[in-house]
Amino acid sequence: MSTINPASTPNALAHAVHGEAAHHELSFVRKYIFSTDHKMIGIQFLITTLLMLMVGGALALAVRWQLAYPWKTMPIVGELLFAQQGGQITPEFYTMLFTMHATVMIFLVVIPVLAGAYGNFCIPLMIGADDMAFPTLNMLSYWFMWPAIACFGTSFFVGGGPASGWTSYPLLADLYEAAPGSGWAQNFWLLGVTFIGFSSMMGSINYLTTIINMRAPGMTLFRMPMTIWGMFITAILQAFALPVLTAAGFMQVGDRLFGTVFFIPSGVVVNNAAPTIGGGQPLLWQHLFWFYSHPAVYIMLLPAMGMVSDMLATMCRKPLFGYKPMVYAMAAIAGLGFIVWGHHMFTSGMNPALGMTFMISTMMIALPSAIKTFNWIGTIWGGNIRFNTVFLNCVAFVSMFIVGGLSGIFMAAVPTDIYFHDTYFIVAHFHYVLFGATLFGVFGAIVYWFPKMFGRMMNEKLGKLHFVLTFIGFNGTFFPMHMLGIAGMPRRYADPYLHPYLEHLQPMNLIMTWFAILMGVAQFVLLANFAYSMFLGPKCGRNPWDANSLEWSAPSPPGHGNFDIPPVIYRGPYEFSSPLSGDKDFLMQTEPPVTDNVNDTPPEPDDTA
Amino acid sequence: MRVLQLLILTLAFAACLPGCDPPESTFVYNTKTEELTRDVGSAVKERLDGDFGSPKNSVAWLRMPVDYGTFKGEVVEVDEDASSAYQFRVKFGSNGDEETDGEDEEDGQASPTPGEMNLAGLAIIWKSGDYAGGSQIDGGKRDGEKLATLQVAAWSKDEENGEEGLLSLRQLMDPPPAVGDTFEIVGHKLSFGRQLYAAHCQHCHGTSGDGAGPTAEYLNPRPRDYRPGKFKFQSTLKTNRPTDGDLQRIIKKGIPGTYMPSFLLLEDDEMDSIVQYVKWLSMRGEYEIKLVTQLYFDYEKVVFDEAVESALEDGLEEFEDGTRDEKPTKRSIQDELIETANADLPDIAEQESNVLKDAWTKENMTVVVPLVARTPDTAESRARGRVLYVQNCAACHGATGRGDGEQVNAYMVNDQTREKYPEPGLFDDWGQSIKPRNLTRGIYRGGRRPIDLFRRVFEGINGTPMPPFKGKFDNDKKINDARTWDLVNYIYHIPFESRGKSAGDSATKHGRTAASTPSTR
Amino acid sequence: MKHVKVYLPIAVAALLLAGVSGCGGGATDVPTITVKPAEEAASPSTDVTPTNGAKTPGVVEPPPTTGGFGTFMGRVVIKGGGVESRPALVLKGKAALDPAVCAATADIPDQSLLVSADGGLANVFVFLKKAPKNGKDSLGTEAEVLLLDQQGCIFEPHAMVVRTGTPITVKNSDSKPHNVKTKPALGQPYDKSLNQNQTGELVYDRPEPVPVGVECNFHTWMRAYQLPLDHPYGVITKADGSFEIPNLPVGTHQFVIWHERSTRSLFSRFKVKIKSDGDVVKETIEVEAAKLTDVGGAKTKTIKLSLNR
Amino acid sequence: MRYFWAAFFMFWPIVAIVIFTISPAMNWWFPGAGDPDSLTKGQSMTPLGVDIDNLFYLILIITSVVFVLTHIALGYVLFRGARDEGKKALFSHGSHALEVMWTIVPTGILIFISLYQLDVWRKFRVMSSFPEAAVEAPVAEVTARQFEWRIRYPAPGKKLQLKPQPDDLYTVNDLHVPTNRPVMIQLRSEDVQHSFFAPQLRVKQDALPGQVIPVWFEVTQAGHYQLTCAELCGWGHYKMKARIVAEPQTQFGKYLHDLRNEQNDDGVQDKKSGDADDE
Repeated sequence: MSTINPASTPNALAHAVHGEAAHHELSFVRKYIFSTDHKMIGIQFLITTLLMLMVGGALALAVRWQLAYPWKTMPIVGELLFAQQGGQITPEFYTMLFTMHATVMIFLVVIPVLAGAYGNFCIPLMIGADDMAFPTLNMLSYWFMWPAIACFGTSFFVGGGPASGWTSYPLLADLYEAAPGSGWAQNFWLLGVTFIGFSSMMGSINYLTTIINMRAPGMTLFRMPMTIWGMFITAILQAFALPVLTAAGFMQVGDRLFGTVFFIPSGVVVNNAAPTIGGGQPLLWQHLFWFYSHPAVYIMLLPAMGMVSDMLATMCRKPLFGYKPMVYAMAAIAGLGFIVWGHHMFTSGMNPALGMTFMISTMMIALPSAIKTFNWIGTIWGGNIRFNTVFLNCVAFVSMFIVGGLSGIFMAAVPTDIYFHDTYFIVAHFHYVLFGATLFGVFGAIVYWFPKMFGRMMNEKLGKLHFVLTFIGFNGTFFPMHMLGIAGMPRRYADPYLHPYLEHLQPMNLIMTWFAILMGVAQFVLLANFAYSMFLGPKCGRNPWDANSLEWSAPSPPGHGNFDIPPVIYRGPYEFSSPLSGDKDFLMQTEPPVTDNVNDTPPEPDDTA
Repeated sequence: MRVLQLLILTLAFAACLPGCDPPESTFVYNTKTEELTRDVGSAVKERLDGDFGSPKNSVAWLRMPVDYGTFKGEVVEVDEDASSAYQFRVKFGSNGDEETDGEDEEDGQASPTPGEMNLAGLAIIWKSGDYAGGSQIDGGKRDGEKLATLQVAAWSKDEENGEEGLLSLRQLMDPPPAVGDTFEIVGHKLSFGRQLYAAHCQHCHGTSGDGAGPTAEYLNPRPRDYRPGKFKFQSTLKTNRPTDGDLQRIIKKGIPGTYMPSFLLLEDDEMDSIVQYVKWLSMRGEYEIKLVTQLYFDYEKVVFDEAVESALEDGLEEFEDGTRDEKPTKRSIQDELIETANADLPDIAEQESNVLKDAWTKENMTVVVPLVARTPDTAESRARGRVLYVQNCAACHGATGRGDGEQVNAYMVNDQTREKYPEPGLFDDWGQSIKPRNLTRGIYRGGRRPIDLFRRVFEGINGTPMPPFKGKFDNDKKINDARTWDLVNYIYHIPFESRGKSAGDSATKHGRTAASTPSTR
Repeated sequence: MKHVKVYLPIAVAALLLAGVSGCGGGATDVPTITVKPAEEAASPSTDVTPTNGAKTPGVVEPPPTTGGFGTFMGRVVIKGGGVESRPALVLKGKAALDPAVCAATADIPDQSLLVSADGGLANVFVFLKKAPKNGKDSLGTEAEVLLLDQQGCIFEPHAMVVRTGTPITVKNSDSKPHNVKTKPALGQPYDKSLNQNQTGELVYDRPEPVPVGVECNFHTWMRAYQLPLDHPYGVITKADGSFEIPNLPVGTHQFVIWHERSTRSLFSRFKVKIKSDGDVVKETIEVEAAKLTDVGGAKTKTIKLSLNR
Repeated sequence: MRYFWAAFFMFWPIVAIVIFTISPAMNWWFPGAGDPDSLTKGQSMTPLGVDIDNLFYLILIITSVVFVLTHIALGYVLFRGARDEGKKALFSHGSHALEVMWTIVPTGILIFISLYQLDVWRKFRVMSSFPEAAVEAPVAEVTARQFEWRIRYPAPGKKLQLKPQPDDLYTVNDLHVPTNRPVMIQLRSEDVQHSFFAPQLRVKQDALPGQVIPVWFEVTQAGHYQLTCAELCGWGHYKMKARIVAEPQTQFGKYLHDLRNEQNDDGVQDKKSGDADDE
């Protein structure tokens, strides 16, 4: 267990000083349910997304089961739903499974856990604000997630469930007859995406306003921790990309319900329905969808990058290597992220000249990613590392991000993408980025900010156990997917072994499935640790990690209004092991300058050595 | 903490429990079987299970003309030391008086060998030796009465020695068979067919072939229900069953315009096994329907209850008259009536299974072959065909072939309820709404060869309102066939005819045709 | 931190793994096969040896040795008077198809319910399901020509009892094509398209438990009923509802009384007792009007046409 | 324990590299012609596919080097960090020189990869650079539908028309093409979006409803190749199993001829007398 900083002020004192917070006690409902406190909303987001993670994971396991034992009895699900078939699931059920797996994981886990949970919790604390700019809007952004969950949940039970993949490509998603049974389920799905869109939009407006306007004195832009930069850029991305998806969603709803033909060409006959009368273009959806969904990939990554930068610096007791290049790289990723959506459509039949343009821009996006990676390694270099759960998860993030990034180059190169498009290679790639990188970052962040959330530490041994099991399970599940991709196994096949050239891959899939089950089981460790530590973990002081950033100067957990002493910022967040810090190896942002050293004036923003 | 621990442990166990007892796939019984009074219904089910079994434990009823797949072999070595044997060395392929020198003999004389095939679960019948004659070994005892239920547990082929290898059985044979005893291993096609059916067909066509699998409700048209023994597209007479070749053709080519996909790339043995399994399922379904039809009239729940009431009254009268010894009770009357049903059932089963056997026997199928070759596709021929079309086909398929004839506005009578359907249009024997084919799209579900179209016209389409036109165009059979060819020529031409005209007249009438150029199937 | 907590999740993980692997795992779906011989062994599983006669068609019954023969005659009438007459199937000149031939001069009446002025119900099938013991086989085989004509888009006659193996000549007397289609529950179906004056031959190969519907696929309203029997004890009622079944051997008989407008038979076991030779049993069979209108009502299955929209 | 964790992170890239190295031997590699044990395993059967493979190997080498180097670097800093327990960490905010270096080098590599591959892309997709012979006479029209590939050939000796002709020949799930010459197919979709994916030929192109998309390839070796669908098209997506049969021109001609005879089968004429054409 890390040392508890003796310098931190005890909680009791904090309450006494910060009298405002104590002056009215809120009812249970106002405090824990319809709370407008950003911390409570963050915790609500976190717990909700962790539960959704289990749901999404269960769906993934069902998918994996089918790939390991095609058309064999599927435990629990198959037995309950398809008893007469001997527990054998059906292909359309499989389609629903992977569609909902992606939907839950993307819309209900990764995006909300980053922007929702940690964005909410960290932003005011790390920039020295007492709450978000619009607390009620903030509450709404959480509560708009529930209609979305309800819609997605309903779509399971309407007809055969949504069955067009999370990408919902027309015409499969557009015509009722094309994906028979998905009918109202697809409508509910679109509605759910719209609700999530509202939720994200509210969050992003709030974050932008808060970060721009509510920074504490001395918190210049270049003194903000990387987490805040990540959230800031993510919020910009969301604000600009989301309307496109929402619009596209409405267009699809229009096609489905109100007889518009945005995506429907003429004369298409599906399931013996009357030929369509149209004039629309299915590719339009892909353009609109990926115009959002490619930036969405960075929405799902940038905050994690920021958080990992902070955690790595703290655990290595070392300033972040190249703070400004990191910020610029992030901005570059976001900027380029808007002009690369076409790389999802190389084989879709769009103009080949566009393919070349998108290919070059996509290649270029590898550059800032590379810079970030090198900087993280540079950060660890020469550090005095604390090998705790947080650090391990962060290194896993870096390592997995390297794999995910490098495999992306294969897809960025159009000719190889011709082959790899929609094979398991891409599945491996985005799981390495979204799970390997983002979720390991999130697992680290859970442990890192847990003391600030609940005033207690998480169990270190359980944390390491969870990390090791997840890491092994993760790589065992997803690394072989590269091989599957090279062998040409297409995505979304309920039974790939029907094809002779894939028959020999079944044993491999079987092993992967068991790794996936291991990984699924490992998450129970996390839940157990979380639940246990929330109530019974050892109590901690204000700054258990000896970190620099602002939130650690607030009580754990912070009371209403966050800071008992209004913070003033004198330097950047990464002044670890500074020669000026004396015995300690950290120098908090709020700590006033040591006056007898002329060099320790409030630092210049320029900190590249 | 203890509570949490216990909770997690309990949850973990709960999660494991359903996994331990995987459900068996089962056949669904006909709704009419379920409508029988309970005892009779269960007697029928028992009969059915005895004759056909379940998907997991199938019965190869040798009476049915299904090729269940047979491997012949003989015992070459038995471990002398063992007083009993589960396993012994056998040799396949050289059985009885047959020579197996040529593998490529296709006349069925060469006995097939299992190779590396998994023989687990197949039945073994002894053809010579102590165990011959359909006797069965049950728990080490010989029982001359029952039929063989001995099953193979495993078969491992010797690497070096051709078709020799170790055969293990699930049951104990005591005493072990003698060297030189010959046997047959029966049912590999049934077993393989079942596995393939489960993977490829079951989710649409249903475990029992009732066309009501979980996917079925989303499909238009609905998947075929094999149970009545009716198949739409066959080369044989309408009243006949389809040949194996017909079923194969449908599986290979798929049915254009429907969700039945083409399974062209199935291996030959896979195809054969699936066809045999589908036939077997169809026989099981028809057998059930026929059994129930014979009993339904008297033993349907409502009818049966009424019958019991009236029989009770009569019985009481008789008792008062003195012609009956005991005072009848409702229970005893019920038992009496059910006893009659049970007494009848074996005979009905015997009769129906024989009818079924005859129906599916290849010799009883007549393939439709035109008497004259196809008339050259000339304008004159098409003009003659057009005349026939207008007279005979336009009522349903419409004057321009769009499937919009007057018939689609007429009401049909439901055969089951003898009442009009609530909606206009045509319905098939399965009670589903169907439309006359739109001939302008160039999609021919039963195949696009001239012979396919000829057969559709000549024999009609089984189970649908498409009637046979054989002998209708002329009393002279040859002339009739020639006229049929004229009609076929015209039908081929319909897609191009409608396109040739200015799109205006028909397009405005039907709204959506501008783009529906005959799409490529 | 107590060490025991660390082992808890490990135990859970191990349990879960063990649980799932032990059960679902490689569960194979390979069925077991049992062989049932083509001919059942000497004693089949049931110990009842079938003794009932007249099971298979064509079995000639021994001539009557005892008793004698009686007659069952009577009328089928509607209880409490008539029912409202059915509207015409096709109004004059309003036929959906071939109006020049069908209903050209008059409406096509609905023949499914024909009630005479005094309540007699026509076209009711009165028959024995199985031939009685000691019955006469010769009856009904007098050389009557059975003809099913199609005239003015109506089947004529509307109802008919026929012996198995006896051919019925089907004929089209109209100038438009017709076809004759049967879908018997047990026997071979029949389907033939006919031009004007073409004929065909319809033969039933098996007796049926209920009358078989005959239809024409061109004119969906056309319908007739035919009951194939392998014995002579079945008649249809005449226009006034009367019928007569002679030559019933002495004993108790259970008649089926069936009408097309009732989903089930009107009586499935109508008992008639012939006490001695020459006995004439006269019955007036009353049928509730309600029974004749219940057809279809609740049992009609609605076919869902569209999928979701 | 600190060293254990450092080693832990070094262990898995070694495993990864080992898996990648043994993959070709284990058949976890590109599908080739014929059975997996044949000499041609893993090789593309089209010249363009060979280009794609070469590009793949080039990128694989570059990324492997980067992967190995970054992980060695990661391992190095971890071990150093593990060793330096208790000491104060290095106080450094970064290095300009390093930043510039690791910006410029990857830029160069990435631009090289981008430009290097443009040619392959041009050959595959840009209509104007399609081989003329292929463009002039498309072999067949392939129409994807739920869930099969329907194929339309022109009658022997005729050219494929955009609209169906009365003498066109039809098959399903069985595309025959001549070897050793570029062939072009017209790709269509009847209902939803599908994707024409021939893994051994390294060809993939989405079929869009309402569009006709030309695809060309040249098969150098006769044989049977897989054809699958790579774009989710509904519940039966995985069922779209078809094959491409490449055969020498003469055999291909014979195939079309046989197909025409089968297509014109009227059940009467002897099928073997192949010249009895009605048309």
